[in-house]
Amino acid sequence: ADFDWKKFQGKTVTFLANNNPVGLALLTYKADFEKLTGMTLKVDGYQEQQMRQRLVTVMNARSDEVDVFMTLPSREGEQFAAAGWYADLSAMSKNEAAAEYDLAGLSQALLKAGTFNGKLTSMPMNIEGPILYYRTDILKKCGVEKPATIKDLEAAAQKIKACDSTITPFVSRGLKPAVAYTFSNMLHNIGGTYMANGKSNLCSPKGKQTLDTYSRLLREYGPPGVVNYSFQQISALYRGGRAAMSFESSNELRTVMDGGERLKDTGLAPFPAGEAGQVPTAIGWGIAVSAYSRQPEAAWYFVQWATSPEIQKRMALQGIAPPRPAVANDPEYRKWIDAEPVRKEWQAALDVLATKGSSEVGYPIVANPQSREFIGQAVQDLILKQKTVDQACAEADKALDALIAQK
Amino acid sequence: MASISIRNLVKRYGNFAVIPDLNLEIADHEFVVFVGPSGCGKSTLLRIIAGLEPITAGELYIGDKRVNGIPAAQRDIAMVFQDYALYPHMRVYENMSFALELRGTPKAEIDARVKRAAALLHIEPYLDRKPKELSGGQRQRVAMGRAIVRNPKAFLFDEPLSNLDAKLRGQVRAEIKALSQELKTTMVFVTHDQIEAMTMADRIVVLQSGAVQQYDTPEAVYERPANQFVAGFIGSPAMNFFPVEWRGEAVVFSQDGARVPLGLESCGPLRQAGKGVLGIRPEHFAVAADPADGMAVMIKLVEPLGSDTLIHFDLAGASAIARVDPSLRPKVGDRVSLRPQPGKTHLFDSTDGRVLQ
Amino acid sequence: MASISIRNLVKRYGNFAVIPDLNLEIADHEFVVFVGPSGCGKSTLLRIIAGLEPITAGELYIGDKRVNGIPAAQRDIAMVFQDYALYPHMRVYENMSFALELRGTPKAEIDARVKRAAALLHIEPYLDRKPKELSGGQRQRVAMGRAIVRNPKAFLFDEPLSNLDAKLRGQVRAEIKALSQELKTTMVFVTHDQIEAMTMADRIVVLQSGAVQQYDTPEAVYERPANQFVAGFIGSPAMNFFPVEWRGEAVVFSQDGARVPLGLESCGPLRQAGKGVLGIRPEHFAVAADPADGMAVMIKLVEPLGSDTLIHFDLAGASAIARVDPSLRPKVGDRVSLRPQPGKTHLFDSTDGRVLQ
Amino acid sequence: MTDAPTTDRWIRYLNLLQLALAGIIILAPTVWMVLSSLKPSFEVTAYPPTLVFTPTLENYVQLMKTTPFASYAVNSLIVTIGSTSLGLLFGIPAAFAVSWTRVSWPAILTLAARMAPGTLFLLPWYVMFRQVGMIGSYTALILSHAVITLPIVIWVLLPSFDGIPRSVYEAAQVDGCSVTRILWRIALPLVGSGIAVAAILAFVFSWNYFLFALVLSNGDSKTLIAAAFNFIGEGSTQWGALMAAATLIALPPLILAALVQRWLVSGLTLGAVKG
Amino acid sequence: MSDAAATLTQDRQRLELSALSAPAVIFTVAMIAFPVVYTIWLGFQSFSSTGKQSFAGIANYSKLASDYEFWHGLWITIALYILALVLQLVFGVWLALVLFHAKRLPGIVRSMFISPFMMPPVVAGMMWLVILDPSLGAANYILQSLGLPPSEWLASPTWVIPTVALIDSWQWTPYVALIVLGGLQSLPPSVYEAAQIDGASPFKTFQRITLPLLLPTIVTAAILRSVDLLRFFDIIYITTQGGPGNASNTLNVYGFRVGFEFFNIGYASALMLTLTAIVFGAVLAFNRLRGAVAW
Ligand SMILES: Nc1ncnc2c1ncn2[C@@H]1O[C@H](COP(=O)(O)OP(=O)(O)OP(=O)(O)O)[C@@H](O)[C@H]1O
Ligand SMILES: Nc1ncnc2c1ncn2[C@@H]1O[C@H](COP(=O)(O)OP(=O)(O)OP(=O)(O)O)[C@@H](O)[C@H]1O
Ligand SMILES: [Mg+2]
Ligand SMILES: [Mg+2]
Repeated sequence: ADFDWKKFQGKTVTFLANNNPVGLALLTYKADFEKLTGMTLKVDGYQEQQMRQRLVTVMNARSDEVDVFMTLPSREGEQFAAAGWYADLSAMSKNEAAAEYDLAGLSQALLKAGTFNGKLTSMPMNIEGPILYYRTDILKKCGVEKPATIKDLEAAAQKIKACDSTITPFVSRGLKPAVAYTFSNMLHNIGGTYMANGKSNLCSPKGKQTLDTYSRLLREYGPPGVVNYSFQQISALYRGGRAAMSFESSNELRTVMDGGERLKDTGLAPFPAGEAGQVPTAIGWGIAVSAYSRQPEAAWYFVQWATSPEIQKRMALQGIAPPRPAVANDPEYRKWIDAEPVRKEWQAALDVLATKGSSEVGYPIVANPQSREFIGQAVQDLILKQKTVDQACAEADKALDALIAQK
Repeated sequence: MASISIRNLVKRYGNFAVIPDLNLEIADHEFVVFVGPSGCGKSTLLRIIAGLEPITAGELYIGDKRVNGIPAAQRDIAMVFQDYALYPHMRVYENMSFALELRGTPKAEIDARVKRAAALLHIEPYLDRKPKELSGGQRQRVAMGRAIVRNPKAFLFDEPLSNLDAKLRGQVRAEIKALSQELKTTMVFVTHDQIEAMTMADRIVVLQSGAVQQYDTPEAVYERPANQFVAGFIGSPAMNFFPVEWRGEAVVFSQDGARVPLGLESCGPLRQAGKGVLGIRPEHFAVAADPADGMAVMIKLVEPLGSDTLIHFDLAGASAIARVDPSLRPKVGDRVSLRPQPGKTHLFDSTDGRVLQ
Repeated sequence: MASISIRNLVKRYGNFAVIPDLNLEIADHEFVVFVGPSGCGKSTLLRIIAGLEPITAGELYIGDKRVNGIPAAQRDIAMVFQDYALYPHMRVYENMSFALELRGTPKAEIDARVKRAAALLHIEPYLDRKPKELSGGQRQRVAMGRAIVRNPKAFLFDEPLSNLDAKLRGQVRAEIKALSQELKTTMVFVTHDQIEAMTMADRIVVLQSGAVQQYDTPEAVYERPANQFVAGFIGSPAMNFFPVEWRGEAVVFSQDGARVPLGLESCGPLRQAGKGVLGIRPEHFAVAADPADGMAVMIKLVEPLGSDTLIHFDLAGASAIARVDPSLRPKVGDRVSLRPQPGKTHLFDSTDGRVLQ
Repeated sequence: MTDAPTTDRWIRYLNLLQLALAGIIILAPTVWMVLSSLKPSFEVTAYPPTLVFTPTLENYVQLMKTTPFASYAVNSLIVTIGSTSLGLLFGIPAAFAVSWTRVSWPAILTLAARMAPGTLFLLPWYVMFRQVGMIGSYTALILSHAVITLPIVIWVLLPSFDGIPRSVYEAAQVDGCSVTRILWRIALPLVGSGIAVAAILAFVFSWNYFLFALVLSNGDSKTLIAAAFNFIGEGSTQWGALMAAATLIALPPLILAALVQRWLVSGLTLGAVKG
Repeated sequence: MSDAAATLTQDRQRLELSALSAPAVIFTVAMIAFPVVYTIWLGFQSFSSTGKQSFAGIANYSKLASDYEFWHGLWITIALYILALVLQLVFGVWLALVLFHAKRLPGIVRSMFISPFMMPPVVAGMMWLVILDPSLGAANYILQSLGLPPSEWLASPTWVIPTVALIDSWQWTPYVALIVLGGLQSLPPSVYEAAQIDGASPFKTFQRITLPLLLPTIVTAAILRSVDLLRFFDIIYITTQGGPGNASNTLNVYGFRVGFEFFNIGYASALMLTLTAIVFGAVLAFNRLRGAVAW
């Protein structure tokens, strides 16, 4: 009622942005924000690793230079929260929100993923997760159905390999720190968990099964050098028409469709089910207020503007999957989706992510980023056949247990 | 062990022709000394023979072989550079042994030769030093040593002794001469030292502005200079010159008409030419016992050299020098009566300096 | 315009004492020449005076000022380096004008001085060249020019004329002498040329192994050498030495006991010492008209120098040289009878070389 | 006109051959980079690699449109020229003094800053410059980059100064030059090629260094190279734009190298000294 | 004796010389004193996962000793260092000679020859990543069209270090060449004439004259490259991030990740300081060598 967008007129908010599509899409509306609030938005945009470097520096120096920053709660949330770098948004999101903000309309799973120790630390900006990109034409040519289970996937890969030796049947992430993103999806589908009883659980049967399957798929059906593959190589390979199936982030859609060659022969789906069905990985970028900001309220104004339904709808039209189910039903957005068949499949997959998704990527511990290393290490060791599954998981478990014990 | 033959050689730097057109034949085993004023092209000529400087035009033969296109490394020539050009990173020993090593000479022989050269040049104590730790003369001797350890087709020496004291220079000079006779190697030697030129050369090449003025034995060059330039250049102190004329059946100084006390036997050419330039070396003045017999001059300056004494005086409007016996004990202001020694005078054309005879 | 005073100077390189302990007083306006064998420390001494080389121990005064700690730039001294040390990137003109420019001399005056020096050294045509485009002698003259354009407290010249031909050297030598008299500047000059040393010096310093052997006027050094080293070093060809003894009221060669035809007046010291070394300069042999009057020798080698002729022969087991008149026309194998000119012989202690008198 | 020695000719051919070989190895990737910048983005990673394609300036256009490329370039120029100049200003005298005295600790000290991983400086410098309110200023960037350029200048110049014959310095001393004067009037002109090399290297290092700009600059003073990272990122590696940016970024150092190349070929012109 | 010499040397001149190096020294000290002290202090801190900071004594350093990744990283670092350094010095000298003799090469072309290191390292890394991609890259395409077997390049644990060394050498050989070229320019020309006269073949001239005279310059280049190579980072970070496995996890990459990806600033500081000490050691050793090869 008494909410006033111009309350902090004249103030300057500094935003440490990630120059990824999410951040870039948001910033196209920078002028609107300034007009709306009368504030100045100072944007400092960097590529992900650099942004993190700057953030770590600024935060370690307890500097008030950054008011708002983008963050990936699934990765660094625990750690930043523990370090006290996030301001608590719980109160402000309730009391200082515009009427149209619709806090409840945001994906509850993502909100939960951004909540640590009862504190809401960031507001979700998008939703994303790894999905399966596959070539309808090749599948057809080789007489393969769209795989419904992980077993199907492997069988399909085998058939494709036999039917067309020039094509890479399946590709996904093999680069050590990147593996966890796709690996987690498979683990959850198979029904495994990272931890059980406070211990690392990779050597559980399901854990081993996942390690084995994931690495075997890449080793047998993946491209040479897959251990260095991350999104760049995967997308390039697939876009170039050299891969039949690619398990990559939903965000890569635009890259993959670049040039238009894949527009007509690509199908999209969540990763095939395992014993536990489909538990896709669904994460999102969040936008947080720095604990050291001297003007958290003004910062919050920007945060709420950035995650408001209006802005998220507009961003959605740029291909940023909205973390608000409501937006997904917006007519304008639907029109955009309907313009291309792949977009429909894409949205359908994202819908699955939004409803069934888990935001667990790597271990749910403070040292999550480091835990991803050990997962990646185990997978790589197996791809390169340097260890047996038992050895690899045991080693990873040992290291991870030590990491878990670090409190 | 090779003759050197230079035919119609031209060398230009930009527009400046250092050597306009030069022909020279140096016989096998010959010891030839180049002399000439500073900047006349001696080093350039040596460097051309060595193959370090490209030729603008002309031909160069070493032995029977035309070497125009052959790089220095393949001409098998040893050279002492005017600026030494020692290898700064090598010790003296290595500086000297390098060329032999390159030729695969056995270690023992290298050692023997280096030691011998070092002894000859008195640089044994410095064999372990780097060039920058040597005095100027020591460096020059190393440069010399570097050449003489070798046994090349020809040696080229560019003022190799200029920084040595007289005694050492005398010794080394004698050694080089001995070496040339022992090895029977063609030698080309540049020097500014008259004594070196006179004592070492089989033949002397007198150069001026890149042109050969005279190419003859030391005696001939001294006693029968081909022109006024050579006459003035060879001999120290230099020959005195006086413009003279043939007037009334006698030789007189053009300047003041005074008679020159000359035996008529040496006046033939002048009689024909009418006038010319008379050259008398300082050592060819005799002090006339009878004052009437000579030309009376007043001593302007006395330079005692120990073995001789130089007296400076004015004669016929020109400044002149005579070398006299120190026992004369001449003093500035003294008057003496001088006369040219008979048969020791020279006559040159007054326009082109050619010798008149 | 300053005296130079060196007291108990020591200079070592590592363990090697180039100058063990040296004292030297050079008076204001004096022209002093350093001579000595190659490597005896002449350049080092000059560099120490200039302030380029640190002193190991001792004191150095220029004028009344102790300059031990003063850098070269503030000593106001001009120096010609043995290795020229021209500024490679500057033209000849700039090389010469640089020091004046640093002192803020007006442009017009700089120009005048440079032009004058260039004329004097015959390098006007090269003023626009870079050093690498010059011949050795030309470079040396530029180095010389760089010093003489200045008007410093003292000039230091390190063999500045070694690469010039005799004629040019004679001219430049005279000019330097004139300059020193005109500017009344203290001059220290290193040379290997006897004539330069004799003609230019007020006093000569004879150095050996960093120690002063004699410090006196040229005549004194030539006529009354302080020891055998000086006697052998000064004079060219060098003095001949023969070990002699006083035996039976006569001087005889130690080697063969033959009598030396010497006037007894010069034998006093020998009588006391019993034996010694007899020194006779080549120019102090006279050809005896009466063979019985002299020592008969056989000519081994003849070196005609033009003005004189050198004859080499063996005497009392030693190789010796005499300078004779060319008119004698000696030939190898000829026998001549020689005798020392009376009063021109020297006697030295046979152990330490000190002169005996 | 002159007969070139025959073996010389062979050596020349051999040299030419080596030159061509080196050229291909060195330049191929660079050429590839430039070509890539002219390809449509997706074609960069096409397989097999395309050699024939219709060149497009689209990447450059996009670059200019999406980033304030020109103002980043100006930032970079200011920082680079500033730090290179500072490096030369401090480095030349220091290198000269070290070469003269043969006391090398100052040279090693300046290198100390290069021995530590750059990341080690991020936090402390951030704290330090924040204390004096210089975050985001050109000064902070220039100073931090000078820490990189300074040792390069010093170390590259050391051998050049060492190559000058001592006696030339001595002649200058006798002529009345103070040490400083000798540096400017004698030594400096003689190490022209060394200075050219040092300047190029310092420029390139400063130009391409992004780490310090990361924390010491802000949005307004960000350098070109830091901005270039923006084309790499999950979901959006814009190859074409990246290559276009890279091509443009490599241009100023290249231009500089071309400008000073005259000094690159002319070394010490000795012939002043014997021995 | 030598102290006597020292006291008697020209004091004024010494002062002036000190004044010449003073700006560089003061500037450097001002810039690095605080960071060094601060980092040393950080190295003694422990950052618990909860972000609380406490004094840890030498815990971070004792952890180093038992940290397999550290020792492995050290080994990788040194292996890569030696391999790359040798490659770059050898080819750098070669390239410098080729360029030196190509006197008539137009300036622009000459500048192009030294262009690789002008390319931002990150871009170079990205570029090589694409070129060397085992299935997409031009490198294998060319190999295969020449009938040669393809390679896994950066994806092979055995080949990743040589490949990274190659990439780095591609980029930095011209840099070494440039430095060496500077050195070549300042060699006394007369020495070459003497060598010709002595009959040295071009090869011998190189071996016995050029190389020894260039050694001080080469050592300088080695010093400059050492400080970069021992801190090897950019290319690995762009291409393999330390992988495959930890086959290319150099100390600097490891330290960086500990600090900025795993956010353990204390341990990262200890790692970085250790690395700094190693670099310092290498520089000191080379500096000794520089003194030994001076002529
Ligand atoms: N840096 C050095 N290290 C060791 N010894 C040296 C060094 N410099 C010179 N010397 C030695 O010091 C002695 C004196 O050298 P100096 O240059 O003064 O001789 P010099 O009398 O000028 O000789 P020259 O007439 O040959 O030029 C020489 O024996 C030389 O070898
Ligand atoms: N690179 C060059 N460019 C132009 N002129 C040159 C060059 N090198 C030498 N000269 C000139 O060529 C002439 C001959 O030089 P050269 O060195 O042969 O003389 P020189 O007879 O050896 O003299 P010196 O007795 O002084 O050593 C000199 O006048 C010199 O100035
Ligand atoms: Mg010459
Ligand atoms: Mg000397």
